[in-house]
Formats: sequence, structure tokens, C-alpha cells
Amino acid sequence: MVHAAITSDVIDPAAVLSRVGHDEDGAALLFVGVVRNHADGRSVSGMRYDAYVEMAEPELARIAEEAAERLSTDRLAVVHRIGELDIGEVSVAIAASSPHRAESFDATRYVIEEIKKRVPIWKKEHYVEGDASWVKGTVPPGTGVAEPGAVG
Amino acid sequence: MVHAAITSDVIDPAAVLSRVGHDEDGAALLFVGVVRNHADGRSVSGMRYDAYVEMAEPELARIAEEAAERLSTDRLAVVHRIGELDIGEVSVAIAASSPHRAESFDATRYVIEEIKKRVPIWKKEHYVEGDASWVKGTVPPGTGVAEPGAVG
Amino acid sequence: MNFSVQALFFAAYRDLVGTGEVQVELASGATVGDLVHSLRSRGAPFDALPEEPAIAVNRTYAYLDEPLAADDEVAFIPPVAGG
Amino acid sequence: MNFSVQALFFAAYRDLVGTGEVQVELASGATVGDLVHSLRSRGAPFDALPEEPAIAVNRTYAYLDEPLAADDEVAFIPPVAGG
Repeated sequence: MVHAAITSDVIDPAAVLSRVGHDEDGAALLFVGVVRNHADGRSVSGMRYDAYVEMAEPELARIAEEAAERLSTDRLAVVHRIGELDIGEVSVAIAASSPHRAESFDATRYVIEEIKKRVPIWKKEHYVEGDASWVKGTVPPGTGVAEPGAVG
Repeated sequence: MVHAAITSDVIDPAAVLSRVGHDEDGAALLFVGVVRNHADGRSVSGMRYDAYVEMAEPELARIAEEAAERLSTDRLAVVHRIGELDIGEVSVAIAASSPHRAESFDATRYVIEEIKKRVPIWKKEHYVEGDASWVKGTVPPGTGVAEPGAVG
Repeated sequence: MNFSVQALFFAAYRDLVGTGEVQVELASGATVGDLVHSLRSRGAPFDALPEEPAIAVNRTYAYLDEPLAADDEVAFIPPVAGG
Repeated sequence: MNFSVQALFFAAYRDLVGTGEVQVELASGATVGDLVHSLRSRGAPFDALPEEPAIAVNRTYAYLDEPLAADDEVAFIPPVAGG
């Protein structure tokens, strides 16, 4: 069963992986997104994830359904974290399983690419120097807006 | 540190995943190969994996090193199981992590594709009807042999 | 006849306007674009919002010419950066 | 001068010849191809091996024209199917 959720709890990747799998499946894939300690040459100390949860969750579910169609199974799970995360903490975990491996690779990749394009989630990098800034994002499709709206 | 092993013990995918990861890495990927209950339209009850272990282990290590070069990190681990496996048991687990996701996807995919081409491992399918047969394989490169040698 | 909608601000836009939510009264027939214009003409801090932000109406992405109705939830969506 | 090598059989080839290992004596200068020919000319069950099997010498894939030396480990490698 396709599973999609936004959570403020710590994500256990193995638990997300355990949501997929079937006797018919010969391959399972797990993607884990993690907060890393650097960005654009700056040292990062942590990351805050904000979401428009009421919209992000159904948008994530739509992406999961689209990916399941590519997968041709319903064994797909995605969980995205929000809140304050330390370096090394899991921000997103995506798992898929299918009879053959190509579909699992394709579906997992699709979910992470679409999340970055469409799901109303934002992240603010905290730098080791003490300052912070919102990570430059992507204008979602379906709004008629071509370029990131200049702020100010 | 790159890790490559052939084992007759049960593979814990989470343990393989835990071999990779680094504060610099924003992405980790885990591929899990599993014995499935069907092949070429026949119902499969289990699979036996044989290996020329003395050669398979260094060959697997070479593949892991090549993948690590593509990954541009040394966070790569691969474990391949041998022996009698039931449906749903893990035959191979491959994990990689890297600053950006593309490299982890690429390296993980590379390892599984190369395993299938080059590592001296064979599998015998046990069918629900009671018979069994060796799975049709691939002639490894570097032998000058173009086609599977006809047997008999 | 006038009607009112709820404008929501997230992330950088929320920092910019200093609040997550504002009620806006609009004239009959007003579109998403009219709402943006109306907010920006309030002056600081709302004039710092882009002229053509990405918008979601009732949790679905929408174009600036989409007409609004009473009690619509209109979210100002900064460029997204999940993952 | 003659020398001997160790021939190994795996998977389908092992099933075919009924053993995993055979010592083979070869004439000086013999190649991988000569070993295959020598084994096949023993008759059943060895004549069921392919004329041009994939071979590894001392755990590295090798061509049929590769010369052999005393105590080489020569593995007959059926098409591989890991994963």
C-alpha cells in the first residue's frame, strides 16, 4: 500500500524500507536524504525544515501515487521530516520494491526529484558562524510563475 | 571505507546501510536484491546461490572500488549471500552515500549491473513443482568467449 | 459584493511580512493577482512580496488569473526546497 | 616437460562433470585451449563441456590462448548470474 507522510518525529529508514516488499518482488530500493555539514562552500551546523503541511502531505501522496504507477506495484513509501534537524539526521526516506530492479530505481528517483520541484517544504540552513538563510528553491509548476519571484 | 564480502549468513540490509554515511553526505542509497516467487512464468520456491568464493570476493571488491571512484567517496558497501535462500530472503545488499544524490544512485546501480556481468556467482531456481534449474547467465567479459558455450 | 479570503505566508515570505496569516477583503470578481496587488499596496512590509509569487488556492497551485471566492485559503509559496 | 594444473568446475559445469576438481597433466607450452581440448578428449562426461568455455586462470578471467604454468588454478566459469 502506498504510504506518504510528513512527520516531526525522527525517521527510521529501516522502518520505511519495511513498508515495502512482497513475495513477487526481486528488488527493493531505499533512498535516504540526510542533513550534511556543508553547502555552497559554507559550514552548516543544522537545518530547519518548514512545510505547508495541509498541502504538502496530499502533494506528497500524489507524487507517491504517480511513482507507484511507474513502479507498477503499490509498494512505495515516503516520509519527509520537518522541524529542526542536526547534521546526519534523516530529512526524507523513500522506499520502493518491484519484481525487477529498474522500476524501483526509477520510482525512487522520481519521488525525490518531484519532492524538490513541487512539495511546499522549505529549509533554512544554520551556519557554523551563527547566521542562517533559506535555501534557494524551485518555483513549482502549475503557478504560471517562470522565475523565482524577486523578494524585496 | 569500501566494504565488499560474500557471506553465507543472513544479510541485514540496515547493517549494510549503516556502513556508509558521513557528515559530508546528503544522500544515501540502499539496494536490496531479494529472492522472488516467480521467474519466466514459473512458481519458484527458493534459490540456491553458488560462488567461486576465492575469485568472487576480490572481483566484488574491484567492482566496489570502481563504484567508489564514480561516487567520489569511499562510502560504499556490498554484501552478497550464498547458499540456500527462501523466498523473500536477501541475496545482495548494496549501500552508498555521497554529498549529492546523483552519485549514490549511479554507484549503486553500477555495482548491481557489474555483479550480474562479472562476478562468478550462479543461482539455481527451485520450482514449486519440485524440479530445479540453473538460471541462464551472462558470459563475463575478459574471456574472449562471445556466446554462452553450448553445453552437451 | 465584497468577500474575504485568508492569505497564508510561509518560510521566507513569512519572515518578510512578519506573520503567517492575514485576512484580506476583496471586491467581487477578484482574482489571485488582485489579491497580491491589494496586499502589496498596503505598503511595508507587504510591498516586499514579489509581484508574481507562486500561489496555491485551497492547497492546489493556481495561476494569477484564477478567480477567488469567499473563505478561500490563498498561500504564498516561496520557491520550494524539500528533500 | 610435462606439468599439471588444477581444473575447477562450478554450478552447471560441476553438475555436468560430476566433480568440482580434476588434476590435468599437460605438455610444456600448453594453453588454456589445450587444457579444454585435453579434458574433452577424455570422453564422457568431460566431452559435454563447451569447446570454448569462459575460463579464469588463478582467479582472473583469461583467453583460450593464454599459456599455463605448473599448479595453475584453471576454473571453468558457466555464464554468471549473481545478484
